[in-house]
Amino acid sequence: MTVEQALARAQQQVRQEGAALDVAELPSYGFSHRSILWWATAGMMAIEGTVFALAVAVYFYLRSHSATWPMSSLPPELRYGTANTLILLVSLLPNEWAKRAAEKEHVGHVRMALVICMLFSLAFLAVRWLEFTALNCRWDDNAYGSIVWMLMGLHTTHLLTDAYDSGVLTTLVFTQKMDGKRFVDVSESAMYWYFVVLTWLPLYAVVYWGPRFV
Amino acid sequence: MAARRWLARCVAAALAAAVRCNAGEPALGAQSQDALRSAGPQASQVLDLWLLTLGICTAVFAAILVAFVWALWRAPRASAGTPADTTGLTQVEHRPRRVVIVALGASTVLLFVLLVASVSTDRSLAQLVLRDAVHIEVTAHQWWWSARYDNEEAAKTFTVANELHIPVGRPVIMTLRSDDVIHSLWVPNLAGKKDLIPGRTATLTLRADRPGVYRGQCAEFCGAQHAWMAFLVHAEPAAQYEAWVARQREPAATPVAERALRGRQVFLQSTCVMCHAIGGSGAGGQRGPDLTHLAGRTTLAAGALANDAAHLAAWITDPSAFKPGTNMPGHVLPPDDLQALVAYLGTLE
Amino acid sequence: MMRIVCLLALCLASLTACEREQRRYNAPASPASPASDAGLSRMGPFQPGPAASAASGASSSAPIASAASAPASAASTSLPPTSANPHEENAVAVAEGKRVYRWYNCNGCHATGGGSLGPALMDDEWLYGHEPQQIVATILQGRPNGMPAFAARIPEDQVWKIAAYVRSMSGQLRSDVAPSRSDGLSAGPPEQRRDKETPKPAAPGKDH
Amino acid sequence: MNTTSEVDLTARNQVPPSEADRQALEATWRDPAGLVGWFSAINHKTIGVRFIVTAFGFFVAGGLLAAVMRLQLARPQNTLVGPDLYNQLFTMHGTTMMFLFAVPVMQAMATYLVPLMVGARSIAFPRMNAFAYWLYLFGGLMLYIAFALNIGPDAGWFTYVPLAGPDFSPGKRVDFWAQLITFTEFSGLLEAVIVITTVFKLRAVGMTLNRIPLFVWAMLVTAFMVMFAMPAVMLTSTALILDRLVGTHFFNPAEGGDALLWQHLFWFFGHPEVYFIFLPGLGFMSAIIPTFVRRPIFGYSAMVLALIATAFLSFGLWVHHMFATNLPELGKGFFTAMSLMIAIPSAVQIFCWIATLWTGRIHLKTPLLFVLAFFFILVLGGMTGLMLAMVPLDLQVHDTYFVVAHLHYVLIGGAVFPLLGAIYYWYPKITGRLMNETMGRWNFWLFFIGFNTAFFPMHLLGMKGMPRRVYTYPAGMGWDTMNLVATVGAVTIAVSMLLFVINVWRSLRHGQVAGDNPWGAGTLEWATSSPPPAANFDALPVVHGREPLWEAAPEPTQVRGMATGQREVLVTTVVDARPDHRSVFPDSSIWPFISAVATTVLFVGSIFTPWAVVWASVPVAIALTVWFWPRRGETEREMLLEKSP
Repeated sequence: MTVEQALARAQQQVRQEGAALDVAELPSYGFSHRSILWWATAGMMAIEGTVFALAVAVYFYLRSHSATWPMSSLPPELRYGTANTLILLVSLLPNEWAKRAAEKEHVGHVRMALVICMLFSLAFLAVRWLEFTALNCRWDDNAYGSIVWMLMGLHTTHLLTDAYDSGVLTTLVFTQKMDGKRFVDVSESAMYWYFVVLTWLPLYAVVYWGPRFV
Repeated sequence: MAARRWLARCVAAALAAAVRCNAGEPALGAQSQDALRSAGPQASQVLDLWLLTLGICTAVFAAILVAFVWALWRAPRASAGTPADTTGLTQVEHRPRRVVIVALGASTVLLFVLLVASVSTDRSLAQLVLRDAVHIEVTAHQWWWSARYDNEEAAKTFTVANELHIPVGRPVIMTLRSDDVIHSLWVPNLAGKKDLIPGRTATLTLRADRPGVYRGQCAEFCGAQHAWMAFLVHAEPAAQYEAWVARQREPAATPVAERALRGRQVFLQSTCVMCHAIGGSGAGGQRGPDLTHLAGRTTLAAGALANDAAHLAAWITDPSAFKPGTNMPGHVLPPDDLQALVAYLGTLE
Repeated sequence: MMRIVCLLALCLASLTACEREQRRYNAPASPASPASDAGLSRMGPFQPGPAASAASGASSSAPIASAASAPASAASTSLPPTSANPHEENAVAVAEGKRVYRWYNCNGCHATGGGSLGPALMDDEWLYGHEPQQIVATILQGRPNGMPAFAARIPEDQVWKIAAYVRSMSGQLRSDVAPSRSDGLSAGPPEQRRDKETPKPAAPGKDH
Repeated sequence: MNTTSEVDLTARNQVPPSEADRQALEATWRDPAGLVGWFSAINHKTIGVRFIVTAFGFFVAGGLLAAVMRLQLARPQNTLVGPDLYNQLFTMHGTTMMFLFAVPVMQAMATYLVPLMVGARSIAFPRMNAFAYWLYLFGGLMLYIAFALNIGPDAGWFTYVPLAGPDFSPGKRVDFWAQLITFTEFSGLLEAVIVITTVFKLRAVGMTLNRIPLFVWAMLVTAFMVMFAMPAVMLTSTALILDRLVGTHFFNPAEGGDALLWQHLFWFFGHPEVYFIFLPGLGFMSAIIPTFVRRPIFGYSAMVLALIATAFLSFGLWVHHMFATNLPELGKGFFTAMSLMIAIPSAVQIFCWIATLWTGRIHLKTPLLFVLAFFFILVLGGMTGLMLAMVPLDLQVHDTYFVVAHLHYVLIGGAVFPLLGAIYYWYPKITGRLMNETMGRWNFWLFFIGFNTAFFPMHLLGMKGMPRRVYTYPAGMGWDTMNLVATVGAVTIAVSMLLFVINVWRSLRHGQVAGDNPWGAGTLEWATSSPPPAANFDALPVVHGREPLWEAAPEPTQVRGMATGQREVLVTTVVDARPDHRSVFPDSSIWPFISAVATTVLFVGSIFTPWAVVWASVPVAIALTVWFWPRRGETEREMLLEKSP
């Protein structure tokens, strides 16, 4: 059932009796933009998206002030970064599965999907560590190093928080009774995961290909 | 244009009155630091623009206040109990709507006038004629100014500190750099300000048409002594200026008086030479103001003190007493050494 | 109630003041110097009030004097090598040390601590001792093989500040006092991020 | 809230609400008692009041700092305070007023008022709201404790590098400033999300977008501005603290950094900030004027569009703070045009208010007085703003006392006067008692006269060459008299503020009892009792117009069937506010407070070592986890009311 259908149905569940509007029959939760949690997540995404955008702007601002770029080192090595990009993209599949299972309120699938997502997060955190070893610059070498480390640091923070947050959620769905609210949580956290992965793509392009082309 | 001039003149009159009625006219004699007393084309064009803007804004402001007060005065009084008139929710109020739209149109037009005035002034500021300009490289330091007068012949360049001399009627091109933090060079009587930013170079062009001593001051907060980072611009007739330039190009003369000679010794053997230079004496420190022609200046310590023996002695002994936080350390010299040193510095015309 | 607790915290806090942050704007000039008196007596119309100097001098010269005289005595009478340098607690003083280290061209020989003509200052080797007043003595009196004596050239208070900075180069100072990176070419990790070297005297006969 | 057996967890409210409903709702939504309870409070009214009081506390502190500065400048070459203290004073003053008063106090008012004005039981995410408050409080306390320890920031509230960089600001003063930014921005961003969600999803049934009170519109627009402006300053203050702490080179020209990068990022936030102080002020105007003119606002839609236009344009004029930094000609032209253009939406609102006054019947009380001062002060400030927008003029008056005058006319005229009006206006709703009218008028006239005495001469001071941020100035520059006058004005302001505090304090006990709707206003917050019950409304209202209390309402008038034994709220659709679903909100909890403490440890620790970010994130993670972990029986309790879509 789509959000629109659900909304339409909700309207029929409200009855007017004289001065009173009876809402007792309304559902006690809703998915997607019906739930207030969706709006919080969207707000956070807007804020963090702005941070990423500004950080990228800073990258190119500094680049425009420098004759050579990277200033005194080789560009970051491609292999780990590229590998991680692929891992993140593939992780969208179990993520999407978790989202749909949650909206179908299918506990078993939700649990399985979340476990797989956890495995993926372990994987990309490990590879991210390797990425840092292959950046070919230190943050205190020069402005180039500083901004590269800042971009990577920003995104890694999101990976960490998101991994931790889905870890907590996974333990929840295994240990706690699953009510509708919990399914909404799963679906929202899946939406946030999309954000974390999709913001990586421009960052990957900037950090790894910025010093090579453009 | 004519209208603008006329308007400018009326507002100028009004403003002049305002200026009179506030007490405490500058007691600095010739010195003045005042955007309302332009002494050159740059400043005076800005002043015209300001008077025009002031005129328009005052008119609009007055109009709004009148409408507002009138509205208050004519509207009937009510109380919390008065039933609210909600017709506005159901039907369009044509008359007020028309008035608002007209007022809005008028404001938009006036804003456009201001935009045009601003841009045109900006253009004419940029079009100052720069033929046979004086080139000065100004460098800002915490908390003083150094200036190098350029010349094709390296031998003819010279450096001064905290006091510039410029010829009346000749354009000046200042190349602006900073040695540490961001400063801003501002001589209100002559031109608007320009920031001196580390890692960047800026230029400021101006011309003085009236002779006089114009005070300038750092306008960007730059640390402990931001308040005492002033400098003087002496605008003087060509002949006088050339004479000054000739003097500046000379190295400092070795004094004849025995006491001054002793002072010279004190200077060269003490810590002074670590920071200060005196042309011809061998002292070449670059961290503090160049003292080659110190005695020719009217102020000490970037406009903080009058340049006389007493203040010089006091300054050398305990600069922090006058400019807390200054980079110049204090030197407690034996009294006669100090007096000798002051005497020597006094000879550096 | 919450607010009361915090107020108490504030009051307690205000009793202590942070030595690291002290800006000591009064030079070690003796207030009773004839020159400054002369200055005080004849002031023109637009000087910053001599009252200022008198007042501030009077109010805050006492602690300053002590702070300044401590190093002075330490230098003249050779105290045991444990004598401390009060500037090593004060970030502003160390920063000034770093500035004049550059201004007086110490980096001409010692570079930014790596050393070139002169020995390195950021390592654990100390030819003439790592104690503050040993370093001060080195600067004031000079050392064989090229280290000039600066006794007449650099005011003693600044020498003590330079000494404090020199020790920060090998991580001898607290990291919240030691300087951070300067606005210049990068010279490796900033002083406040360096690991503390444990000073050892140089191998006998070893020289630069 | 303790859920013992006698509470009927499935009971639903009736229309008209019965006494039983009232008691059940009160028991359900009340904040717990006792010391732990005090720290566990999450009701938006409790948090809102604490928020407002704290913000005014910082306002007084910042004002006292300003008073000391004015005394120092009262006469030339004064020696009351030296440069070191003076620089800390003006930095603390600016930082306090911008980050600890002006922005938070508006969000604080929203925290209290918005749910009442949109007819909701609670604000969205009440625990996050409490968390945001504690963060803000701890950030402010950190700054003032640092100041008391002589670690007060001294590089200006704008903290330009390189002066604020590692090379020229040794010690930790600037780091405390940078972390204060992290605190307040974090709190501000959370509040923005909370306000947006509340306005979009928790409005009363029938309150379509074109029926939202203008103050709520103003706060909504402000929240969106905060969301897109504050990240800039968070990013750049992080870059600053990294430069200072781990030696990055963002602002070091020698290694490819740039000093102007700071100014671009700071003002990309800093200019919108001026407007998210100013827009709520406009909201107060539009809330108070109709009530005292006894008619709805004229040109509602134009007002809303003007708010949105202002927000939009405010992102396009940050560079007019940087005209003196040698910009390309084209840039200057563009930013001048933008800066002049933003006057148009403000003009729209001013004209609409005048039209409202013109066609209304006036009930002249203190709140209206404060609001009307806007027409003198803010408009004058706007005019000087036009002058600053014009590059050639700006180059003369930039960084002089002219700018000091301008910004105080704009911020005090545009925000503080309306804010004080708002306090006089909503005080009876918050406390149940009216503030003293006579004292109010004294308060107003002293403030009005004192303000103009203090700040008008500064225009002339600037033109006559006096730069900002100087701890003293030479005699005989023609500045002495005007500075003295300004100081006298400042003292007058202090007196009027003292009156205000006394009035607030006395009226708590001796004020005349207000009743639900003392001013005969038309918006929802006046439909409930004063002070409002813990659940805001005994039965949620159904809205049929823009001024629900003024218009004759057809049926249905109220909502039936909301649970009274659990914290259930009605979620409605975004655009036309049709009922969508019921959602159970969390109980009071002390964990937001504990999480805020843990976060504070992290932020303050990271001033001294970057590793604090690692080890201190453990307690933060634990606290947040416990915060969100469902309590025993909580899920079961909620499932009693569960109904799938």
